[in-house]
Amino acid sequence: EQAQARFDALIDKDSRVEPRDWMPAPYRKTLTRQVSQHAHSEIIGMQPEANWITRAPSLKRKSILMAKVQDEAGHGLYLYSAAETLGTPRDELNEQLLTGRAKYSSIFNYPARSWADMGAIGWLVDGAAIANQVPLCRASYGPYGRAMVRICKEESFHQRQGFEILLSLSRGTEAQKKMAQDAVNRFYEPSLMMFGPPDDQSPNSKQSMAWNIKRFSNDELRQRFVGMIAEQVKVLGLTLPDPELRFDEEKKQWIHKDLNWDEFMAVIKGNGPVNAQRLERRREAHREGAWVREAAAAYAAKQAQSEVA
Amino acid sequence: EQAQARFDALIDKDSRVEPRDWMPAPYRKTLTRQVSQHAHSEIIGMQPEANWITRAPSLKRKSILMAKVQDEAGHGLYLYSAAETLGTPRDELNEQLLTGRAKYSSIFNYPARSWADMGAIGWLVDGAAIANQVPLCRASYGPYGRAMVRICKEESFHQRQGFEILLSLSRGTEAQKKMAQDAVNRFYEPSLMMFGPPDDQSPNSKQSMAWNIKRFSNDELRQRFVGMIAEQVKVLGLTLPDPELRFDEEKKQWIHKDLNWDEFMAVIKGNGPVNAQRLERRREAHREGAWVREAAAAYAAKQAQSEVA
Amino acid sequence: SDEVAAYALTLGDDSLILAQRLSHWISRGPELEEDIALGNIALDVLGHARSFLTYAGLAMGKTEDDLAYWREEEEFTSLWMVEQPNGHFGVTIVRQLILSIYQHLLYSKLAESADETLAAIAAKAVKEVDYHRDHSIMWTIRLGLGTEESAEKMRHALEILWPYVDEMFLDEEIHRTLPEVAVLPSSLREDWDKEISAVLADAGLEIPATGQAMAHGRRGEHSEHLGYILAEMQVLARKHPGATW
Amino acid sequence: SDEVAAYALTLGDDSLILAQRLSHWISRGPELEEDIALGNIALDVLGHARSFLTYAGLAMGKTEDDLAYWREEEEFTSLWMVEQPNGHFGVTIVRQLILSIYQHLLYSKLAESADETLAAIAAKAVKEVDYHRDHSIMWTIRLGLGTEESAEKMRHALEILWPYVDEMFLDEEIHRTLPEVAVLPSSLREDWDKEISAVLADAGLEIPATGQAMAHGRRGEHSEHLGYILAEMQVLARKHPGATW
Repeated sequence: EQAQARFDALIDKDSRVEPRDWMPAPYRKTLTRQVSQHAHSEIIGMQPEANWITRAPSLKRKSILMAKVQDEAGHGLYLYSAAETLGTPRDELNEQLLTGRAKYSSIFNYPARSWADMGAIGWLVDGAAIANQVPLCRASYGPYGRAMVRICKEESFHQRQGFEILLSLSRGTEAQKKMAQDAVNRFYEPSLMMFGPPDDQSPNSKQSMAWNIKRFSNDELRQRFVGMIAEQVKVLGLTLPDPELRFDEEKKQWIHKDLNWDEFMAVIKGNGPVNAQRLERRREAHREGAWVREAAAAYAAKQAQSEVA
Repeated sequence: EQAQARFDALIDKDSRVEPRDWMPAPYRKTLTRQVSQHAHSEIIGMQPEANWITRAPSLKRKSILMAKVQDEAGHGLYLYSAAETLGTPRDELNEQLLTGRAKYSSIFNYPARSWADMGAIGWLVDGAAIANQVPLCRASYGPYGRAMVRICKEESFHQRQGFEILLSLSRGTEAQKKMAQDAVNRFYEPSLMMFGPPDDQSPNSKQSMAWNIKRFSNDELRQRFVGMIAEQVKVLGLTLPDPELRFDEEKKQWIHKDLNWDEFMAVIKGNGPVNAQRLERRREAHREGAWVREAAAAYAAKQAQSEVA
Repeated sequence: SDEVAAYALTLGDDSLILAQRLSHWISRGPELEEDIALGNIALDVLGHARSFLTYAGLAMGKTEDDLAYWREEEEFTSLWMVEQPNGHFGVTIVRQLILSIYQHLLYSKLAESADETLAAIAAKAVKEVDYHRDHSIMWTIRLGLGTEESAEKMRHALEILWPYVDEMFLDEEIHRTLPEVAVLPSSLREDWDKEISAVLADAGLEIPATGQAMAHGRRGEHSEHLGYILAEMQVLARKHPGATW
Repeated sequence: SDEVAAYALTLGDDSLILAQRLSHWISRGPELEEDIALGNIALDVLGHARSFLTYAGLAMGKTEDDLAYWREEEEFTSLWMVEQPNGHFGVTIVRQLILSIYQHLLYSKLAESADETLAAIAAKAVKEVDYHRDHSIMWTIRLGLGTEESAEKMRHALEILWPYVDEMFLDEEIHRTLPEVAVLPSSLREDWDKEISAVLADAGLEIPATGQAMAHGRRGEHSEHLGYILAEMQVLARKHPGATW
């Protein structure tokens, strides 16, 4: 009871909960799920971009792309560490991913079909991620908030790189511009859905906001994001595939087309274009790497033994 | 003694020795080595051409090339069967190949670097093989001779296809013609060496000739081959990389440049450009296929058992 | 007509990409006999591709090679199933089982198409596909019932390939506009389900409980694999535009 | 000078092809930490490639991208060792061990080259390669002494890679014409032998008794792998001649 009161007080004054602090089981569970899903998303999110590293059309772009995918692996690592401070070991989190019990961001279940997707993913997907994540830097759980600070800094760098890729393409040849527009067309709607279902269909959001994990509702975040890209797309000289998009001065909000939530749900359930491929790639890496991990463990054990002896 | 006399008589009247007949151990050993080397050569010889199947520049050529490589696998099968009639099972012959104890034709230890190599291999390598093999159709060991009849028919078809590839290239663009000439340059000398060392350095030839396995000496066969390609290269509109090449009217023989027998010996010893790669590919296929062969054997055993029951 | 050509193209593309995948096995099979068997299947399938592409090209003023080597990824109409990697031998066998049962049903119907050329190509192809089907059924049973390891590998193969099954039976505009000529993919599903279920039952295997990928190869929306396949297949031809081989 | 550019090109090509090979590991490593480590190595090596190619291009009036994307196979000068496939993790580690010990010796000497630019690139690179070397030594020891299986895999890796060792130390015309500038490859052999022998001994492994391939990548005579590597690497750039990215 005292512990619960202390926890409530921390939340009330918008302070940080740290790993040593007592916390209610549902808070721990919610956070573990959210942080590990976020970690899994970083890891699975490496794949669409890794798909273009060997084919990047200039050495500079290849180098930037490699560094970006590296950063994502790094983000995955911080986030797994943050999740571990909540009491679930990384092996177990990984197991949840490989067996399909844990989710990751649905956007990565769409294929990266062209080089322009490296731009669209950077601009739209990382852009939406940032909109989601900036408020998380103030999340009530300390290790998560601190990880987000570091991640957001790198993500905004990635977003700018994505924007630059699209800008180069849209200022390039006809074929390049077409490639860029096609990528934006394919990623626009899925990126808007990255913020989750409309507020009236998002029952868990309220509790997360009460716990100071979430700071803004799904729709609020989506609004910010749409507003941002609606401006930026003009600089790119491209269009968003949404003829209905406009700012409603009366309601003071952006009106966009109806999003295909049926598809969203289908993708979440495992029926997206490349869900199966993404998971199998993870499983394959895990399977093929088993002998390496075993050897490393055996070697470490022998070393420990010989130090004792 | 009686058996030896019967064998000698068969050889004397240039008849065929059949598997049921008694034969001297050295005859059996020599033949087993020769036939299995020949089989191994067919199998390893699939690799340089398989290297271009997925990249063949027209569907017709792709189809012809696939059929050719298939034929080689088929030749390998006949020849292993012929070798098995001499008492060594195929598994054992395969083991000799994989462990590097058995040899195969050295020419396949050169890489197939360009599409034109498909032409040069067909024209020169298959051409030399035919020159070697046509007399083997009359080899004293029945199963070998009969296998050779079938093989030679297909090989001459392959040689014509190789010639046609080169002809198309030499009549094509400058780049194609250059590609063709380059391939001929690389395969000319190794193909001449396919007949083996000069007669005065080929100690085993004499016994093979006495046994009616070999019908012509290495140099005789090489002469025939050089004469043939020296004519054909004119039709191709290409040149042989041998400024010394000419027919000596006095000696009634072709004079060609000195061949690099040091390189030949190095390649035979395992130091050619792709010896290691060729063997490793075979080993890899064998290793990766182990579970399939085991499963097939286990299934066959279960079937046999259920038929008995 | 343009529609018939577009339909022939879909059949040609499936076969072309499948042949390209299968041909990689030549010189890499688990035993010599399989190098020959898979090579023969690849050769047959390439033959079908050439017939369909040649026919499609007639209406378009293009050759089979124009269509194979000079189209971009989004112009290809192949199914995701044919684009899937070879994986281990069991994956190739399961893919071939899925596809040869499918093609056998498809070509059997297509042999009665109102389009005489398509009917003739299909009538010839169906006999060859009959052998491909037998071959993959035989191996499915052997591997399904062989060892623990082989059964496990076959289960895995089914799991990674099954998500691309539904796409094979999607009816597209092109099928609906040619009711007398084209075979409606959805019309094959029932027989296909029956046939493959029977084979899997014989092999001690089950249809896996996987999701279904939103695959739309017919619309030019391909798996991430196709780009790599085409890069390799087209590399030489594209270095020599206009050349004859 | 043209000779210095040609020499820089050989160094750039080795690094470029090696980076291309290594980068394939990103998202496929045996553990997340290795995705990062191999990715960092790939990124460093790509950086070296860019420095050398940019410098080579200066004398030729070409950019790094002209050199990377618009040369044909026979114009590349890479060693066969860098072209070898990744194989399993042990193969990649052994290849990296062989190459990073080599590059460490090479760049240490090159840092004293009479050519200031090459010396500067090498002085920077040597520090990074030092880490690559440590990383591959550590893994060689772990895997050599880890389990029976890992030791066997390392022996296998050594066997399939060793045939390409001699080529690394071949002196070519280009090295001899630049005595003050270029490092004579043969001059590195003794130290390399000592160093790698010590590592292998620590790892319970031996130098395998294989033949040596007649490899002459410096002369544009490449392994059968390079064509595939380039087809993939260059495919996109070549579809858009003259484009900026």
